[in-house]
Amino acid sequence: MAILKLAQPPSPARTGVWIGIAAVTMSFAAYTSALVVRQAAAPDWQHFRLPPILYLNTLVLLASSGTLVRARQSILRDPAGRIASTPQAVTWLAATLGLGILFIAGQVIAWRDLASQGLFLSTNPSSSFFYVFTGLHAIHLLGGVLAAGYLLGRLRRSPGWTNSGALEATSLYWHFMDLLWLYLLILLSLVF
Amino acid sequence: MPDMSAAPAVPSGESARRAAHAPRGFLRKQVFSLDHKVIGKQYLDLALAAVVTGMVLSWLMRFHLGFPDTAIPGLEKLAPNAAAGGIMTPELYLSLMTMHGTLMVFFVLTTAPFAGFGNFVLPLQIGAEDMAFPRFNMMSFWVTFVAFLVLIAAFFVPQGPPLSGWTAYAPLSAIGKDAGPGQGTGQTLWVISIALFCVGQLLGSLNFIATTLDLRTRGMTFSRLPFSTWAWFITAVMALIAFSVLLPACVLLLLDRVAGTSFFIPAGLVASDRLQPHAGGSPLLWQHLFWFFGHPEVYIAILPGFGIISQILPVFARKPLLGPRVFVACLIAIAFLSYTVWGHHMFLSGMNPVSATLFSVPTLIITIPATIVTLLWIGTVYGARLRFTTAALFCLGFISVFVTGGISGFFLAQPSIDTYLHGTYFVVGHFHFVMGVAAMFGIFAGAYFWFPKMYGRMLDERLGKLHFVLTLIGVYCIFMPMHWLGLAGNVRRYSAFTDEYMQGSLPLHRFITIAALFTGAAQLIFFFNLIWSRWRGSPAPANPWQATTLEWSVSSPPPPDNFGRAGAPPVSHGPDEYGVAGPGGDYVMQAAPPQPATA
Amino acid sequence: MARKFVFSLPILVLAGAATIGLAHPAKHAGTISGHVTFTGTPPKMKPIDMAKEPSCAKQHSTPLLNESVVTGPNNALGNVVIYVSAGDQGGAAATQPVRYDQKGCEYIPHVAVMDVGQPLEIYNNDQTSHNIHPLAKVNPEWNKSQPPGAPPIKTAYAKPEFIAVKCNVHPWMHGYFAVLKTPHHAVSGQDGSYTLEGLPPGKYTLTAWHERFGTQTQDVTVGEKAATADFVMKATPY
Amino acid sequence: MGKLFAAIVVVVTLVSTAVFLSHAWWMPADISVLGVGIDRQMTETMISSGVLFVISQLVLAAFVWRYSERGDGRPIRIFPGGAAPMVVGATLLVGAEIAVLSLVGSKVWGGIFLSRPDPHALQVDVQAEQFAFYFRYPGRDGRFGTAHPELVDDASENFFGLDPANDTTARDDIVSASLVIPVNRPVLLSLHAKDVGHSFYVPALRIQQDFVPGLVIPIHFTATKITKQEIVCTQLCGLGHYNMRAFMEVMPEKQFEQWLEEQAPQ
Repeated sequence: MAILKLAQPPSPARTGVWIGIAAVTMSFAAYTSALVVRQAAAPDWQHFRLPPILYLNTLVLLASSGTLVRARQSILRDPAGRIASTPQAVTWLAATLGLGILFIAGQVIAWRDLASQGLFLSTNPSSSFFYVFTGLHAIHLLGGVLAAGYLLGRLRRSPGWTNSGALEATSLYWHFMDLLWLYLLILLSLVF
Repeated sequence: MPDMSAAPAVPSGESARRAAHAPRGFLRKQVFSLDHKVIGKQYLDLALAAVVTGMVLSWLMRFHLGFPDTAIPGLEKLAPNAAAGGIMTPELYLSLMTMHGTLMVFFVLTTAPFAGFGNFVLPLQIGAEDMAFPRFNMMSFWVTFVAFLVLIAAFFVPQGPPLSGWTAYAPLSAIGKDAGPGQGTGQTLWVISIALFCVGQLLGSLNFIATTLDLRTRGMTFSRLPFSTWAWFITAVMALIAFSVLLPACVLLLLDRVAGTSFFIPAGLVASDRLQPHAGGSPLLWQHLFWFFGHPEVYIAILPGFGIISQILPVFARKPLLGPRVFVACLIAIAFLSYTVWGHHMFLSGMNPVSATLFSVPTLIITIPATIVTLLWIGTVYGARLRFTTAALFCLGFISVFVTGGISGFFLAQPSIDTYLHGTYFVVGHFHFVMGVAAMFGIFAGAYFWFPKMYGRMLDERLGKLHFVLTLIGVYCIFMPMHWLGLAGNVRRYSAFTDEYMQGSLPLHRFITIAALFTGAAQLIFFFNLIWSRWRGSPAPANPWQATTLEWSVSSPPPPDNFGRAGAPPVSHGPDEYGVAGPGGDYVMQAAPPQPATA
Repeated sequence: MARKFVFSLPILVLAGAATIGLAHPAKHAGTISGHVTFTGTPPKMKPIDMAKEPSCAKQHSTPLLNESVVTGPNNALGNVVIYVSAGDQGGAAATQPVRYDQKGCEYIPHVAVMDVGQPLEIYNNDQTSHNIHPLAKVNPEWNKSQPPGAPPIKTAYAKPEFIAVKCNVHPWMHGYFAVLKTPHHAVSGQDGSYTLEGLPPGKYTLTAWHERFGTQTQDVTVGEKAATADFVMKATPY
Repeated sequence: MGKLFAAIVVVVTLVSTAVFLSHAWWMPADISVLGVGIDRQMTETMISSGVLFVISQLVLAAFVWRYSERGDGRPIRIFPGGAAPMVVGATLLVGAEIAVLSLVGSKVWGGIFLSRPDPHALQVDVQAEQFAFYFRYPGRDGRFGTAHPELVDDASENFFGLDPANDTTARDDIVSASLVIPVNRPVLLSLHAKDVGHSFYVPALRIQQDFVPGLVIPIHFTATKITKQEIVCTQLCGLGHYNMRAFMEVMPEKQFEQWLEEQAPQ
């Protein structure tokens, strides 16, 4: 929260996202500890090769963070910290949105890949955790996609000055989803 | 400290102002309202519905324990399957017990003191126009409401509600119908309900934290924050962490039940002659996840009580709280320690005996801040000028029952004694005193104190005092004997006591039953008071108690936008400046101009 | 007409006819009778240790023997359900209830045979609470406690099935519901004998079912005089 | 009103304390070697926390009685020394109590759960299931047959899923519904659950231990008196939980050997 204290005018939206990030982090920590305990509980852990498309998806997600950064750079700001949209910003944001959806589509392909190998949710603790982790991340990212869509709509409709809360919040959350995915990828590639 | 006066400039804030200024029609005003005051009341009404249900369930259980062979009039109509001839079946008893625990812990002790009073009072106390995210706030309530409906729905499925207790230990809760009636659909509904509840409370705590951090009015520094707001803030942080762990636990349990995974179910289980198609899961994993939430949950239920008491006691003692900084420090210490003690619920669970001793140390240490807080309250009473309003009486009662319940914790915190008392009524007595009765006393104190602010009418004080006296005597008659039962080895969660060595305790059970019905009847006084005073009570002035915090500087009930377009006045005084020469008498409002020097 | 006759037979029922088969005689019809025996060595039935439930244990002067295999002299095999599995012209399902008792923590009878849709009444005669848990697969499964003094549980089954019945509170308590499409059925006594009555002349397929030793079938022709059909089950020691 | 409150608190405190002291409801007589330590621990805790209980309730009552608002404009008084004495007092007093209790207590606890079982202890395999306990003795060969969950068949009383057909060590295993043990001889139980969680509780032994499905949990003790006790389940396990029990018979060594002989399958 120290970061917040530095930020002058307090933006509840940004604070809220930080708190949300804390909650999501906590719950994924819980899932991780569950994984560790479960893996140690019985010798039935089955190792399998992660669907290669995951690495492509990772690049897609990283790219989406990049485009989001560009979107923020190309937005106009006034001293009061308010923002106004620009055509480039809209384009970059649209790109971010598209890449986000592409990522989720890629995850679906990864699941079908596993299913075709006969690895389903209940097949083995390892596959169970794989679906749980990737599925929950996809759901959380979907939230980010919705937020980005809402933001895009606002920027396109109102070219005037608006406050930056929604933009800051969305990009904060989006980058966090990015980091969370990197963490999950490392975790999965370590235990699978 | 940066200037925190900035009114919310985010869309949610604007929508809040819109909603607050121009509530369109009954639906937006009363049902799907974005106004924290309405949402707070909705939470309290939900808690009321839950507490009435939970209490009736406990009457049925107590009646069955006290008079096992007597048919309960009307029960056969309610449960023709499970109570043929009005005689309760064991599974009905256990499902009543499960629903009682779940309703009380989640839908009463979490919603009422935290989500209910917190929602109504916190923004007023910090001088905010509304919560930071009114839409999330509304969602928080409605998700919780749906969770409540899903839980109640378990009463109406063929095999009835689950019977695995509010802790839903796996694999009893995980393997489905083979574990017994109610473990099929009923248990599934339970898991879904609790998962939804987690979502609702996460949205709620997110709001509490953001609001307290960002929406405090000018001059409302943390050192001037009212103690109740402190407690709600700390509770929100705890809830955020606790429910983000319970939610995953519920998701995994649900998958074990419906998707055939094996997170909590080990291999080779044979239930009802059927080899269960699972392998490798760990029942202890559920216990760890659940109690990592479960123990903090105890403090989520009681900390708001701490805050409410520390807020109300000075008002009626007409003197400041003793050691305010120490008090807040203790709250934080308790909140922190509560995450290091969950293992004390698992001393006998077969986890490493060494870790049992490790868990028992923080469990005992957490009694130090708790003791300090209690002493602070008693020290606040010293040299006071006590005004015995009903709210004040419930504060004093809170201190008494909290001491009683806290001290029996000394026994259970020690593995070597827990090994004798673990599964007995001693535990039931302990947690009912410390988190049930104490938290309820906090709720009652808050209700008698803030009702005027909520509905613009006073609760009847004569009825209130009668209610208090009967309740205080009643709870001691119910829960103190449970410690004696426990010492005699009387096992809890039994629907009947067939074992010879327990026969000696049957008269005591009968006494408890009578006391419980008596105390339950006493609560009808409270319910009548609530309903009658809501419309017929004497009109309440803005500040009937001569209190200092901001909520008392606005009309009762407050206008939709709380402090009007101008926003809340700047704050230049502490939350409990009583016993000093002030304009209105022996107190200085927080919002009063800074001149008068505190005595 | 069979039904009218049934109504004139409550005495027989009250007398506690061990099998429903007796309750279906029809005039001018043939009977099938026979013996069920076993070959091989059946398992030694262990005495049941009821120490957990003294109120039941004290009702058995000598410990109750496990009833999953009941044998008699000269390899007679009891508790075998014999019923018409084919060739039955059908007949009205019996309407008088089948009585199933829990007494001394024992199911009486061990195998209760009933027609599809025939009322079933389950009584608890003990001082302890039982839970009746018929492990049905075709029919809906239920599991319900019956405290001492509670009224009988009244139910019926809609589909034919052999349903294992257990009491979780007393793990040794096991029995069977045999729900059959035909009114022509019998259960062999400890002497292995059984009788099917009221069968119009014709060709029938009989099936014999035992909870441990499986099923056997044979064809029988009923003429004017009584037909006989013996069954020999293959017993295994474990 | 304040005086009434004070009176109620005082009465409640004194009556409760009296009942605790009277031992009208108390632990049954201890029959185990380790129970002594637990009882001492219980007594010490009872005294120390009892004193805290009585003092704090009476002080609260006294203050409430004394400091109700009167007509006089008597000024309020702050507790001498402010919060400091509270903090110091609580920390020292409770801290000391905690230190003592956990030091002594962890010794007692260790004595039960961290001590090694006697190598010559009588070994009994305990299975908890809905809703009964079954106890298995290794029989003449002194070895337990292997349990196969898929072979479990209550109907033919194969509660442990033994395979006497192929597993010779299983043929002489003795399965009993009661726990029969010799007096003054260490006993080592290994607890495992067949379906859901259960617990093993014999108040007179001062021992309570959960059965956790998937785990085999050892617990050992020595009974010192010839007696018959009830074993009850204290972990919610389903509809028959209240009726899940067995009997523990402690008998002289000779009688026990004789009992084993009688039980041995022919």
